[in-house]
Amino acid sequence: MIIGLTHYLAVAAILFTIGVFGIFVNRKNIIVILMSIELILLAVNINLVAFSVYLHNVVGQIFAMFVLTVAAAEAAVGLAILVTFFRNRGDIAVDDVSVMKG
Amino acid sequence: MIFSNDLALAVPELILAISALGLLVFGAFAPRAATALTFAAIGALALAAWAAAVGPIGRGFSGGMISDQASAFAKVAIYAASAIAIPLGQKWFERKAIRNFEFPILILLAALGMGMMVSAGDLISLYIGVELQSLALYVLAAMHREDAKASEAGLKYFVLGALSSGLLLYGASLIYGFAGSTKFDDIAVAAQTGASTGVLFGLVFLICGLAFKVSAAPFHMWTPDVYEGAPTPVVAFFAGAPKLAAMVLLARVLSEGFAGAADQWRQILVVIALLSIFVGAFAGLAQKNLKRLWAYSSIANVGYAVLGLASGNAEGVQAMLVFMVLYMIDVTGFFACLTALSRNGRPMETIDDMAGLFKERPGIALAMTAFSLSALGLPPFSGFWAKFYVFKAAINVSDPMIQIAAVLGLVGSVVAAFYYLRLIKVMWFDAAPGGTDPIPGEAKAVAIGAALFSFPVVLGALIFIDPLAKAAAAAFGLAS
Amino acid sequence: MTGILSLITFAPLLGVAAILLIRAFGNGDDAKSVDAVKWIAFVTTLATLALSVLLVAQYDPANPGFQFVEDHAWFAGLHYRMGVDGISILFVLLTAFLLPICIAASWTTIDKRVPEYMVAFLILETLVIGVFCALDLVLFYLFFEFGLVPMFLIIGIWGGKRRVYAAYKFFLYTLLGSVLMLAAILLMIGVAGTSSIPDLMNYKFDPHLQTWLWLAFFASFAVKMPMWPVHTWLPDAHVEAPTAGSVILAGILLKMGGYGFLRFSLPMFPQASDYFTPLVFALSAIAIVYTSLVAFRQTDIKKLIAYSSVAHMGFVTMGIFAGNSVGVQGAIFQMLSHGVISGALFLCVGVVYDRMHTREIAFYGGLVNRMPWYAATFMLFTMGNVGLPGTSGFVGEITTMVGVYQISTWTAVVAATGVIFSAVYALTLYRRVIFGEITNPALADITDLDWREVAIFAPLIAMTLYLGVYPAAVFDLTQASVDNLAAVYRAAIGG
Amino acid sequence: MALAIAFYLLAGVTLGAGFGVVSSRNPVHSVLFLILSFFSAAGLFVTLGAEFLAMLLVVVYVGAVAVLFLFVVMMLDVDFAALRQGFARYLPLGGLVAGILAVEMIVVASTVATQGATKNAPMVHGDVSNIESIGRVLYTDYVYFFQAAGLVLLVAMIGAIVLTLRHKPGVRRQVIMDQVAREPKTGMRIVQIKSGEGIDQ
Amino acid sequence: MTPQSLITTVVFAPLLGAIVAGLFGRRIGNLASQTITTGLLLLAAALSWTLFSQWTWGGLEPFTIQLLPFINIGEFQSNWSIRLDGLSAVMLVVVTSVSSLVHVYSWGYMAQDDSKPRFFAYLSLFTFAMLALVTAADFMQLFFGWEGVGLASYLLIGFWFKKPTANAASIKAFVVNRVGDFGFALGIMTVFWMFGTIQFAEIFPKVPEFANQGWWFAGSYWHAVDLACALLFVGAMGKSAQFFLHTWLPDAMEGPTPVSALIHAATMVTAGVYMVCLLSPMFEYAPYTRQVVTLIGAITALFAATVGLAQNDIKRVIAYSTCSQLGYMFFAAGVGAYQAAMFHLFTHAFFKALLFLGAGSVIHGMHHEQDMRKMGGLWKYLPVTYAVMTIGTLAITGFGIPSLHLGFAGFYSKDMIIESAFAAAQQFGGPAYFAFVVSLFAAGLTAFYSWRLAFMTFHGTPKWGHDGHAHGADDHASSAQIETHDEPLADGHDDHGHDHKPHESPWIMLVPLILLAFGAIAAGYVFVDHFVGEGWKEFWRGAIFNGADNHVLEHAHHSPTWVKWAPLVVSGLGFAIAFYVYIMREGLGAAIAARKGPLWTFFYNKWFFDELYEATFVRAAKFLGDLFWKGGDQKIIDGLGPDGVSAVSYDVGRRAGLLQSGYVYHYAFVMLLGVAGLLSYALWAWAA
Repeated sequence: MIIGLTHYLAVAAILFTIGVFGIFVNRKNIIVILMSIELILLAVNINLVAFSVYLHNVVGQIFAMFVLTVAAAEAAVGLAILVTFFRNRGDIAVDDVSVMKG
Repeated sequence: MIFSNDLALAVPELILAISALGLLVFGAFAPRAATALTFAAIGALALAAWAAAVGPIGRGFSGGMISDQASAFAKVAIYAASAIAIPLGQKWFERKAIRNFEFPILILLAALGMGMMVSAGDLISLYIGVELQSLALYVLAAMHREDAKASEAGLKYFVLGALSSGLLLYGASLIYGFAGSTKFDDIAVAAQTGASTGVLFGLVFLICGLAFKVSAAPFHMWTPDVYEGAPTPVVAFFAGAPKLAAMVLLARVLSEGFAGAADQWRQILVVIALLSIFVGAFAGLAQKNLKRLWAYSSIANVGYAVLGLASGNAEGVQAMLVFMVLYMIDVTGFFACLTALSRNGRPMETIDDMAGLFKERPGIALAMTAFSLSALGLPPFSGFWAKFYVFKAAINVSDPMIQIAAVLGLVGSVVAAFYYLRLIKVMWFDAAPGGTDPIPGEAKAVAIGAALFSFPVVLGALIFIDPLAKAAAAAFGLAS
Repeated sequence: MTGILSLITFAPLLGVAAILLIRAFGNGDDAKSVDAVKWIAFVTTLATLALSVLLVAQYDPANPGFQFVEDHAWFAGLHYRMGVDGISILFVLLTAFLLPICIAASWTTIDKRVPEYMVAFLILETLVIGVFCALDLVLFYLFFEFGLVPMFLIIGIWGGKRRVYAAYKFFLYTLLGSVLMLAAILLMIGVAGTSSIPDLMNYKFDPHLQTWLWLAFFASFAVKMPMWPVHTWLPDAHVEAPTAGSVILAGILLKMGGYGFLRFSLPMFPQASDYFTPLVFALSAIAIVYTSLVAFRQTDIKKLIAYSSVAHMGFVTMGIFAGNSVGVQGAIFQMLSHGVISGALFLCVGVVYDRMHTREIAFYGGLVNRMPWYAATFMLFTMGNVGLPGTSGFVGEITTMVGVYQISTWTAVVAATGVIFSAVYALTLYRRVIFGEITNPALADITDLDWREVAIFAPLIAMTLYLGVYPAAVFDLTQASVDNLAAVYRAAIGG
Repeated sequence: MALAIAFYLLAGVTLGAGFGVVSSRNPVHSVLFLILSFFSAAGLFVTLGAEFLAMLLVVVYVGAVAVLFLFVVMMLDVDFAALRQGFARYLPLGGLVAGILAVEMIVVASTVATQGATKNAPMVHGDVSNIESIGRVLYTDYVYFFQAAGLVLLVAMIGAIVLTLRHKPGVRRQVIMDQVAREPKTGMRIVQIKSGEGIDQ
Repeated sequence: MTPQSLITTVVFAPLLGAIVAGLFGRRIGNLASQTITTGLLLLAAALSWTLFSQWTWGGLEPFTIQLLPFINIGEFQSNWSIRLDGLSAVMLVVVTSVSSLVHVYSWGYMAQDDSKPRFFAYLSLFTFAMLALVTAADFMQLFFGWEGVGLASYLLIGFWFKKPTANAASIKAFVVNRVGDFGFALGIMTVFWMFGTIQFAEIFPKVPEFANQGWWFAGSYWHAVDLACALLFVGAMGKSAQFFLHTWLPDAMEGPTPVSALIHAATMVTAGVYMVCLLSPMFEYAPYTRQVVTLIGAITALFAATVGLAQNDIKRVIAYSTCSQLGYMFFAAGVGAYQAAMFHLFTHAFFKALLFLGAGSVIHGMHHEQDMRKMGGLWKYLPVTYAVMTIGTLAITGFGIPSLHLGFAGFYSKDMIIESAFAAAQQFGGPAYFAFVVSLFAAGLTAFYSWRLAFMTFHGTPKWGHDGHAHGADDHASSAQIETHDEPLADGHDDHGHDHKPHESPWIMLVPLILLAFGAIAAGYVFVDHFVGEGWKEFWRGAIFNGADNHVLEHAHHSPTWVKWAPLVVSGLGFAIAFYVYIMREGLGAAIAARKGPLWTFFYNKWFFDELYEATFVRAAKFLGDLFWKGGDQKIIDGLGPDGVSAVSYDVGRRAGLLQSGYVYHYAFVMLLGVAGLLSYALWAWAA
């Protein structure tokens, strides 16, 4: 049994889906949503690395590195915003994030 | 390639980066010298715009950066819009007694990110540009941190923005994998001889991700909430320039990377455009808050721009460029008006607040009327010319789908007309309750300036914009 | 004389500038500056009228082409291109003729926001004249479309009770029509590669494409005319608009539709026009009968006149699409005549409305006892509306019917019944308002026309009778251009 | 074969942990699942031969990001009990859409065998290690991105500070600008003290 | 003065008068207005007679003056012009004479009215329009005059604008005329497209070419000339109050009596006859249409006569009599005896104007009582009126001795018509035969109702003064009739002054009566030769065209003796019955009326035409108007159109707003849906 590129892509696809799924199915906690985003980025990274290896092309890995970097930055900003939000509301339930609608 | 040549291409970016860093240090040590900071930041943007306008043309950093007429055109517009946003926001925050010298710096960095976007020649620079810009904007949206609405807006913007980045990235990874490269040129080679399903699939993801940035339906949901919650001058900023940047980026990806697959991506764009136009038109009907209203309006307008792009030829790209530039001025002006208006200290944000504005503040009311009519697309205002370009491009593509879409789009604009009219009606017909506060000078200047631009200056300005946009569009290399 | 068209078109804007200066430097709403504003507006419109008369005097009726052409390149292949021919010059004159009357008619009746009102009217004049002079499609559209805004404001600010509804309805209805036209315009520019109207007249569009283009233009002009069944905005708009607004609306704005048919539909899409002629005839015929019957049952004077306008516009569309010289000239004449007569009728309504502030027919009765001159004036215009020979209304109706007869006798027959219906509703209205004893005590002290009103009506009366007795004055002007149009059209459709 | 077993094991753990992230009711558990997921993904990278990335993942994600998450979760005083309901309500529809998405993505991914870019000529030679090949291009061809990524981090830093830094009232802070700008006039007060009276405040 | 300037003066003098009196009447006063208008009319009449005598005896040749272009589009050329030929010469005389006499008469009749300038202005305006009509050289000017007289008629019927019935009657007159004009206008269009011109002089020579051609009209194929003539005849029917379009004429009696005399007896209503005669070159080639004309004319003659039998309003009786006589003229024209029609038109103008003005004198003398049942025995009080009315009655009944060729005016013209009908019946049969029978029968009826009028008014026991105003409602079939009795004049007369004795009218009213009486006596005798006798060809000089096989007029002169005597006999019979019923057995008439037999009811209610029209056309118009307005416009067009669309749009907008729930996970879900949807769409679209 040979583990080919497709396998990795499939894993990434499923992980991606789980991440997306996590965002909209989780109605209670924004932190988990942020984590889901991390999962999505992880899926992308798996994709990139897998392609990079199978293409014998290092660009994918470099791309993945940037993704990692940016993901870290994103997490920082996201958590900062979350903290601001928490300070204003005293809660981080997703259902509360609905002052503005319509 | 000599490295200094590369650097010569990146002069605008360098100017912005260095001045951002310098101002950061300066701001950290002299937090009260806000005015100086403001002027310095504006100066940096002006300098960068000048550098972009006169700078050399070419590709650098092994294809990661493209400097051409298109990027120059877009950069000048973006930097100008950013420069306008700085005093608008700075004064606003001052009035709110919030002192943060970081505002101009974040704007500078966002402008830098947008500049990267419009001159991206590689999926990586695309991604980094987008993120640089987005992160700055997330922060800006939440910057009024004592305000629950602002932080909620920031949070929503962030969560959904991150999701869209994920989509975009996933698309990028697929494109990379199936085309074998992240450079647009190489992708074009791979996509030329019948793009593979994988590449196109990746493209759809990519389009989805960028569609979020321009708030096109069905990735528009964040827009009304964020517009409502974010500080008004910040909205004035990110309703305009970032969308232009994202549109240019989209145009570049599509035309440089996927010119061969134009028939395929056109269909996706047409669907997005139509959805945006109709969502924007219909959902705006029931709005009471002007910022939300204008959010829907921007959704609809972005739909038009996307429709122009969907033409898939140089004319379409030109149309999109003209459209976005004109729209940017429009929307900036409108939010500048909103920034300026308050009644007894309370910001005027709902349509009802505008009652009888013409009596009390004729100048601002006239300006808002001009913006509304312009957004409605009524001649001779700039919005009409914007639509003129877009629909002319779209309707002359010999593809029934986009032609029908163009007609439907025009019909959609009639639906949207209702809410612009309602605003005008309230301002002109209704009785004024009185008590509007004095208009701050900088907002008034921006508002009046933009209004004058939307008409009558635009009639003359188009003589210059038209060839520039044409040259810019030609740089994308699509068939005319 | 090049440049005179631009001068005429933009002359009213000078008045606007002057008024704005007064606004800026005068002290607001005091009577003196309001008076000054009125006089500025009036003098401006009179000057425009003088220029238009000069224009007509300079016009060479033997030349069927465009005259006084101005042409400056603009951007994106567009041009600032102006010119008039025998078809448009009359509309320029009509506009310039009605505007001073409108200003004068608003002299005392408009008491709030006078400067804005006058500015709106002056801008409207510029736009309308621009519509008739523009020789570039986009320039035309520019003027055509922006005209909605001042009219929207005029109805919305100075209108009656349901003015907002009416203003919206007016705006959105017409906007919907004209965006479709915009689509067609853009397509034409793309296909033909030019936006010049004279060039497009010579461009032969593919017949299949013509069908679509024609329909799109039709959507716009049919609404503007208005044709049945897209006429329902008109009664509402008229009822709510201030008197002068109604005059402009009926007198000029409706004519833009007919002008559009003549300028675009017939010469540019002859095959499609021919193909759709039965449709237009059917709609026109329905409009004539249907709206006449509806007019008969109205209880509001203005609404009745508005419906009668729709019926009269039915004659216009019919005549235009007859596509022969008689029909087209008749249609043009009918438009002019209707401009004068229906404008005058709305002014007549305005006279009593100003005094009593109601337009209910039932409120009035027996006015002739107190207002003999008014009764006589109203009678004259009622007869004009009915199409009595000797008034201009007759010439228009009969010539359009004669023109149509050649193409479709059925349409002519149905249209001719309109002649009967118009007598029914117009005379019934007149009888109920003017004749009889004064039974309503509120009318006991109503006063007859004052000198200002007489002065307003005098030119309209003169015009109605002059055109009714000597329509040749108009036909001489239009003949060459219309003959040319009809000949080209006939040749294009091979008939 | 061993590779296959390793792949399936690691992939299973990654996905399982991923699911754990979104489904566990306690955010702390979610973070822990996230860390697990990262670890196993790093393992997957290793099976692919991308050692450097695997290391980076562990260092950056587990070391920084996940800890940051954990920190925030702990810091914010969230009432976990209230966050427990309502998970399943949107599951069917959401699951359906997500399922469709996943299937589509996998189907497309599987086309890689027939039309992917694997045909492209290899760019990096086998005798260069993963880390070296990255290093060779990162600071040359990709220096622009590298610098830009730095700016992204800068933005994140500024953002985090702008949003969360609070100046507690009453705390005197050092204002360097003021210190530098100090002049004799402002810094000194010359007081003439009459003998016997002292300094009044 | 040249004939050209003479005729120009004739045409424009009344217009001048109308303008002066109309615009400046209040400024210059009643007397000045009256003097100017009447003076100008008298001048016009004098000049007309000059012209007429030049025409009849001076050998004046026909000519046309072109004044000004009217409508000039390509071939559709119309000019303001004045045409003089035999027909217009006759009409000029008739119009100006009657008009000037009516002007004079009105000095007295309208003496107490408070808007005299207006009245005289209207009268003069009417005269101008009528002159424009008769001197038209093309269809457009003809139509101008045609509608112009309609306008004047409308204005004059509604002269007493305070009276609701007058207003209703005026509108009715205008609208019914418009129905006729509907056909007329279509006829003009047909003529134009058939012949390519609307100039009479150019059309007539072309008619023979089209004699056997067809024409598409309203989806059917017709005989060309027949179609054109039929449509034009519809116009004539309206203007001349022929059957189906007659309903306005009796109601038009709401106007002041001089108006009735001028417009609704002598001039305007004869315009239809004039037109048919003028267009004889066309009608001669329209055999079927002529049969229709004959039939309609005959039916009208009969119908109006029968209705006239039962009416009690003095003016209405005369009105129906007019209607009936017009029927005579039409069937005369229909059978081809245009000259006879014109001759009857000519003589009729005199005696009918006489009768009307006489009736006016009676009404005036009776303090505006018009109901004949409240009169009687007036001959003592109004001797002059009585005398002239008797002359008029004799004239209308056509009294004369055939063997001597001597009689009142009506004798010559009416007998000529009857004889022509007989001749035509001999020659063609069909409708002409019917017309002949009807003409004889109607002659009897004419005699009956005319004498009935005379007897009820002037003879018998006076019924005024003690009857009060106790009308039984059952006496009246329609409300219009009830109101007709109260002709309110704002002249200070006491409407209810029945204790006053009737009085003779002033001389200013009597002089015109006497002059007209001369006409009624002599017009026939003097002009019979010119119009229909030996000299007709010489007199008409081509103004009337007779087809090659049309010898009706010649044959008429050679009718059998019984035909020549029959009218007299029938009239005598009518007279005898009237004498029996209203003089010998006074009260019998009232008794018959009171019995309300079906025939009487039918006649009395004018064959129920008003009711029929009311139930069909008027109601249908109101119903459809409401339906289109409230159903079509408001419910369907607005409901489905702007209002509906805006409501739906707003609703959609509101719902779209609801989608915007504010929850991040909803937004994310929508995005996901978007991605999934677009991906699926892309897969589907690109696979295809």
